[in-house]
Amino acid sequence: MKIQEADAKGLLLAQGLPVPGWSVARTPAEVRSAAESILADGAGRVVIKAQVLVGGRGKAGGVKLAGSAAEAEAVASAILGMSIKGITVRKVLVAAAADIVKEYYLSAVLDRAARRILLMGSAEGGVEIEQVAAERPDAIVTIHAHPHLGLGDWQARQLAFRMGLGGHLRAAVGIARGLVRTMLAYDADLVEINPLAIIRETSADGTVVERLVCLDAKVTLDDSALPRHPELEALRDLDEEDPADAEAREAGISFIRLNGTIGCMVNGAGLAMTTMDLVKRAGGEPANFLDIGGGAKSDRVAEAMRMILSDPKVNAILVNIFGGITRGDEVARGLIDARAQQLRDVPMVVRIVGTNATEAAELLRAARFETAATLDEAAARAVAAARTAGA
Amino acid sequence: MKIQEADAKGLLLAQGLPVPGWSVARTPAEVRSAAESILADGAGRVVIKAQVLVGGRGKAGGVKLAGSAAEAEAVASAILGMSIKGITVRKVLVAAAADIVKEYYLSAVLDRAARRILLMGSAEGGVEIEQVAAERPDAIVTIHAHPHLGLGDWQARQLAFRMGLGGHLRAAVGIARGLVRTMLAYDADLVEINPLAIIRETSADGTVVERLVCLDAKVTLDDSALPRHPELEALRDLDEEDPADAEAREAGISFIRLNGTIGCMVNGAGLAMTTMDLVKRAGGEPANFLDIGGGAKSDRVAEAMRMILSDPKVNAILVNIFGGITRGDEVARGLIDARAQQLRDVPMVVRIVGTNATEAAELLRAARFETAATLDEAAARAVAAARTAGA
Amino acid sequence: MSVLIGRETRLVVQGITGREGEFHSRAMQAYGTRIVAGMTPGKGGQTALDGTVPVFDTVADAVRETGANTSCIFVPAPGAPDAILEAVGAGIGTIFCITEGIPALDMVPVVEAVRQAGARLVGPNCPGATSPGRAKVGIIPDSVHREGDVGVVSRSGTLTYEAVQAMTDAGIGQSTCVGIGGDPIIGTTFLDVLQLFAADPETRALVLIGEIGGAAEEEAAAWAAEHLADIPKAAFIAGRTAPEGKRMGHAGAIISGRAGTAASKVAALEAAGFRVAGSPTELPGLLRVAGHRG
Amino acid sequence: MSVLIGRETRLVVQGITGREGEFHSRAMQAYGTRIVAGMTPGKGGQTALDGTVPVFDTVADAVRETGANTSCIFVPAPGAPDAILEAVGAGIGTIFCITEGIPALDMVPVVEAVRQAGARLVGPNCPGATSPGRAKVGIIPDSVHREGDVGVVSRSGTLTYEAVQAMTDAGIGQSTCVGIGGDPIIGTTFLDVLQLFAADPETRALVLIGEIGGAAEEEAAAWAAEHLADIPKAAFIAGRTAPEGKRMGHAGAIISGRAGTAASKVAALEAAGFRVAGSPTELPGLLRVAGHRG
Repeated sequence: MKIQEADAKGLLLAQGLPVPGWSVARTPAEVRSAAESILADGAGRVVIKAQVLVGGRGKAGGVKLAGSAAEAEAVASAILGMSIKGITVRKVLVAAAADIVKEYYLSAVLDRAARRILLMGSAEGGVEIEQVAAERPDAIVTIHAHPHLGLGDWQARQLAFRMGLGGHLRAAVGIARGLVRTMLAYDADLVEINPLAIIRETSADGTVVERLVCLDAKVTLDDSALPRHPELEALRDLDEEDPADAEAREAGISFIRLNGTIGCMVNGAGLAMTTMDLVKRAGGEPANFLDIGGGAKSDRVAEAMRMILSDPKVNAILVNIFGGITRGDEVARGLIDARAQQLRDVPMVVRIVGTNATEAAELLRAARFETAATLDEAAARAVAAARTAGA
Repeated sequence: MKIQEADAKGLLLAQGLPVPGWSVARTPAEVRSAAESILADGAGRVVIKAQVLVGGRGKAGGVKLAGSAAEAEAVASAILGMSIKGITVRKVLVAAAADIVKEYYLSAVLDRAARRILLMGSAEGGVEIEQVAAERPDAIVTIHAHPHLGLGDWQARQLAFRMGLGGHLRAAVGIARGLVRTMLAYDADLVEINPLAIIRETSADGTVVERLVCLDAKVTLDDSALPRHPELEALRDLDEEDPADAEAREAGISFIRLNGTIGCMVNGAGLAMTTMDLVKRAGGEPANFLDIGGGAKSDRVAEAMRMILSDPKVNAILVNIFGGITRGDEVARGLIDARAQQLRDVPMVVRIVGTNATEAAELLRAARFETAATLDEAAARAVAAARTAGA
Repeated sequence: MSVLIGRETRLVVQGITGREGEFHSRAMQAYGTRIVAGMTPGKGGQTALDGTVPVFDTVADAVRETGANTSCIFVPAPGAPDAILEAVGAGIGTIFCITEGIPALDMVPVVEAVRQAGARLVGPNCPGATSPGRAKVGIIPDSVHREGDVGVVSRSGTLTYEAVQAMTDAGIGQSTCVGIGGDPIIGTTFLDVLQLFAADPETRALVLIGEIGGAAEEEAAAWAAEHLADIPKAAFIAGRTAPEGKRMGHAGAIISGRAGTAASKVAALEAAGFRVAGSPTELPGLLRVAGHRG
Repeated sequence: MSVLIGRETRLVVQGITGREGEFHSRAMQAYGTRIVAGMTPGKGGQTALDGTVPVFDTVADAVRETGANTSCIFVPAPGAPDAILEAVGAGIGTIFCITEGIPALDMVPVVEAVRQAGARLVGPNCPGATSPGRAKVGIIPDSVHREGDVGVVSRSGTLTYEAVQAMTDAGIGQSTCVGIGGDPIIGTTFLDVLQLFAADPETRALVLIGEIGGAAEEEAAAWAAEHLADIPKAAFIAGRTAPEGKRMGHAGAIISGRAGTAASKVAALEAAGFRVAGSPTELPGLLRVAGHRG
C-alpha cells in the first residue's frame, strides 16, 4: 500500500528521524493560513507540494514555492484540483522552504534477490535514483542489513562515509538506522528519503547551523502485514482509490481496471495475467485484471461479476478457472447467480477445468452458458464476441 | 547485583508476566494492615516472606503462613529482626497464600559454556533445583534460545510439553518468553521462578479456575550493564550491603570482607585470589579480597588502605602489585599518603613489580617501607608479622 | 528419480488438524505420499486421517517417533514463520510452506536460519511439488500430471496447473513439478530448482514458468546458459501485456524500471536456449522442437 | 612458530586515537608488532604514532588499503560489540578485544556472528597475546617474557604476568602467551587455545592458569587428557581459599554448586596429566619435572 508523503513523514517522525515540520491543507484558504504561520516563524518562503501517490509531481507542476501568504494561496489554487497522471490533487503539504546546502538520496528497500533489507545511498539526491543507477551506478552505495542482527552502526558509518556524509556522521548513522527501524516497525517494503539534505538554519541567537534532515519521504507498506497494523489502515488514501478497489479488497478479490473491452475473471494472478496476454494475442483488449483468489465461493464470484460489469466499456466477458483449491461448481453457481441479477446482458465465454469441472460443466450447460475447452479457444471466442458487440 | 524477591516480581510484572499481588512491609503493624486488606479480599490465609538476598529462607523460618491479621502481625514480629545466614531481616513480603495445585521450576540463565541463554524447567518445583539436578537430571528440561533469533514460540512450546504443562500451553509459552524478555530488558544473568505454580482461584461468580502464575522470583543483574539501566540502581538493597561495599564500588575497587587478620591489596582479581591462597598456604588468614582494578591512581590506593584498616581484626597488611596498566610508582605514592593519614600503625609488607617498579622501590625505600621481591616471600613475611602482632 | 520429494519422502504435516491441512493431507495420502505424522500443539496423542496418522505436539516428537524427513506447513500466516523454524530445529531437511499472507519481513530472518541449518524451504505461498507416480506434497491437483521426465518449475499456482495440463494432454510427463511461490521472500528460487534438476538423471527436459517482476528468471537463465546447454528447455512468461507500475495480484508481479519486464525475461531465456511459448498450450510442441523425446 | 599472532600479523588498532589505544599501540609497535593501520571513525586520512600509522574511518578501508589481518580493539564498552562486528564484516580473521565492562548479553549475538564468519575473537576483557620475539597484541608487559617453547593460556590478567615472570626468571621461555579474559561470555576458551597449541610444532610444553568458577578448565582438561598426553603440562588455579558464593572481582570467579570449585579443577587437571602448582613460582619446576627441557 502506498501512502502520502505527509503520512510517510509522520511515520519517520514517530521513529525519531529528523523531519522538518509540515502541515496538510485541502483548500487555498487553509494553505494561506498555514503559510502565514510558517512565515511568521521566520521562514523566507514556503513550499507547497501536491499530495498524490504517483511520481513526477515536480515535473507536473505540483511542487511550488511562495514568498508570501497571498502567493501561497494563489499557488495552492493552481495545484489543488490539477490532474497529475490522471489523479486529481485534493490536498497539499505546506512547509517552510529549506535552505539546502546539498542533497543526498537514501532508502531502505526489501531486496528480494538477496532476501535482506538493502540500504541504498547516493550523494546525488533530489533526482530519480533509477536514472542515477542507469547512468552512474558507481554513484550509488549499497549495504545489506544482516538478516538477524539488522543494520549495525558500523554499517551505517560505512554507508555515511561512502556517501560523503562523514561531516554529519552521527546524524547520518541515526537516519540510516531509523530507516530500517521504520521498515520493521510498520512492515514497509520501501522507505525512501529523496532528498535527504544538509540544510542551513539560523538559530534564535543568530548563529547559522547545518543539519541533516529528511526533506521528502516515500513509504510503501507490505499489504500482507496490514492485518497486524490496524492503525495504518487509516493511512489508505481513499481520495485516490477507485471505489471498485475498496470493494474488491473487502471481497478478497484482486482487481485492476484497464482500458479494454473484455472483462476477465480468473483464479490466480499468474493465470489472470496469462489470460490477459492471450486476449491481447487474439486481437482483443482486456478491460481488467481480476483474480478471485483461492477457494472462492459463489458469492465472491457474483461480486467479481458485478465489478466487471460496473465498467461500461465491457462488452464481453471471459471466465477462466483452473480448479485446485477453487471448486469449479462453486464458480458455476456464482456465475448463474450473477447472471440472474445482472443489469445488462454481456456475452460471456466460460472455461472451467480442474476440481469439480464436470459438475460445473453440467450446471453451465443447464443454464445455457457458452463454454470453451481450452484457454486459447476461450480467448479467441471472447475476442470475437467483443468484436460483434462493439460493431 | 542481587535484588529482592519483591523487586524481581516488579520487573516480571512490568514485562507482562502473571505475578499475584504482594506488598512489602517493614513493621509488624504494616504487615497487619496488609494482611487485613488481603483477607478482606477473600484470601483464606496470607504468606509472610523475609526479604533477604540469601537462599534458604524457608528452612531458616523466614517464610510463614497466617490465618488472621493478628497472627500475621505475630509472625511478622518473629521474622522481622531475625538473622538468616548473618543477614538481619528488615522487611517482609506479604501476599495472599495461594491454593497450589502443582509446583514447577522455570528459569532463564546465561549459559557461559554454550554462550547462549538457557531455559531450564522442571515439573519438580518448590525445591532446590541444584538438588534435582544432582539426583534426577532427567527431571530437568533444558532449551537454549537462539543467539540471534531469541527463544522461538516453538521452543517455548517444546519446553512446556516436556515439563508437562501442555494443559497450560499458552500461559507457559508466555511465561517462558517473558523470562527471556525480562533478561534482555534488564540485562539479567538469571531470572528464576521457583515455584512456578498452577493455583486454584475462585472467581467472583463462584467458578473455580486454575491458573499458571509466578509465585516466587529471583533475578540477578549483570553489573557491567548497570550503567545503562540507571533506574535499576534503586533496587540495590542498601539494608543488606556492607557500607564498605558501597564505598568500594564508588571508588572502583572490588572488596569482600573475610574473617582473617591479614589485609590484602592487589591489582587484578586472579592475582588477588592467588595472594589470598598464598597467605593461607603460609599459615595466615586473609582479612579480605581486594582488587584495586587496572590503572589505579594514588588516591584509589589510599582509599583501599582505609577500607582495609577499617576492619579492626586486621593486624598485618600485604600489598601485592604486578604493574601492567597500573604503575608501581603511583601505588607507592598512594601507600605513602595512606600511611601518613592512617589512625593505627599496622605492619605492612609491600611487593611491587612490573611497570615502574624501580621508581616504586626507590619511593618505598625512602619512606622506609618493608618490601619483598616475590609473592611467596611477601606472603610469608606478612603472616609472620600478623603472628607477632597477634601474639 | 525426482527432486525434493519422492518415494523416500516421509512427510509430517504441520497443522494437520486444521481445515485446509486435513483436506490436502487426505489428497496427498490418496496420491500415495507417505504421511508419517501430523503435528498440532496440544493434540499430541490423537490421530488424523481416520486413524492412519499419529499427531504430535512438536515436530521434534514427530521426527523422533516416525523418522519424518519432509514437512508440509498449513499453519496460518501469524504462526507460519515459527512453524518453519520448528521444522528446521527438529532437523527436517525439506520444508514446504503452503501458507499465504506471511509478511515479507517475517521471512527475512527465517530464510537465513534455514540457510544456516543447511535445510531447504520451498515457499511460502507455494502450491508445493508433485513427482508424478511417486509423491505429492502440497496442493497441486493430481489430475494435471503424468509420469515422465520433464522438470517443471513455476512461481504461479493455477498457471502451473494450466501449463502442466497442456503437457499431460500432449502426452508429455513430468519428473517433478515444483511451485516455488510468488511471495517477495521465498526459500527456493528458480535457480535452485534448475540446479536440482541438473543433478537429477531422470530429468531430461525443463519447463520454466515465470512472471513479470524481479530478476529471478533472468538469474536462472544466466546459469542455465552455462550449465544446461544440452537439455531441451521451454518457458512461458506471464504478464507480457500487464501495464507498467501496477501490482497484478500478488506482490511478485510488479514491473519496476527496466529489469523484470516480460521482454527482459523472454530475451534472457531465449539467449539461454529456452524456447519461449506465447501460450501455455505451445509448451509441449516447443519441447519437441527443442529435441525432447518424452 | 606461534599461535594467533606472529611475524605475519598485520594489525589494525580500532580506537587507536583514544588514550588507552594510543598508549598500548606505541608499546606494541616498540615490541616489533607490525601495526599497519589505525581506525577511528571521523579521523580517516590522519596518522597516528608519530606519522607511522595511517588512520581510517572504517576497518574495511584499513583492510583494503593495508592488508590488515588482525585487529586489536580499545573501543569503550558501549561501542565495542559493534567494533567486533565491524572487524568481522571487514574480513579480519583474528580479533582481540581488550575492552572491559561489556554487558554479557551484548556478547551473545556477537560471538555467534564471529563463529558464523569463521573468524576468531579473543576476549573481551582480556590482556591479549604475546609471541615473545615476534609480536605482541594487547597489554601484557613486555618485560615478563622470554622467547621459548611453552604455550601459556590464562583467564586472568596480572596473575598471568606473575606466572610468566616466574617462568622467565627460571629461564623458561614462551612460544605464545594468551590471555582469554575473565568475562562470562568470551570468544576463545581454554580448550580453543589448547587446540591451537596442539597444532603448533614449536610449542613443546603447556601452562594453564585458571580460576574458580565455570567449567572451562575442566572442559579443557578433558580434551587434553585425550589429545595432549605426551607434552609436559603444568597448571595453576587461583581461588582455592575463596569462600563459596562470593564473587571475587570479576564475574568469572564465582563458585556455584560443586562444579567450578578449585578442587574440581585441580582434580580434572591432574587427571589429565597436568602438574598443578601451589604457587605460580612453582610452575617452572613442575614443567621440568614433567619433562620439559626448554
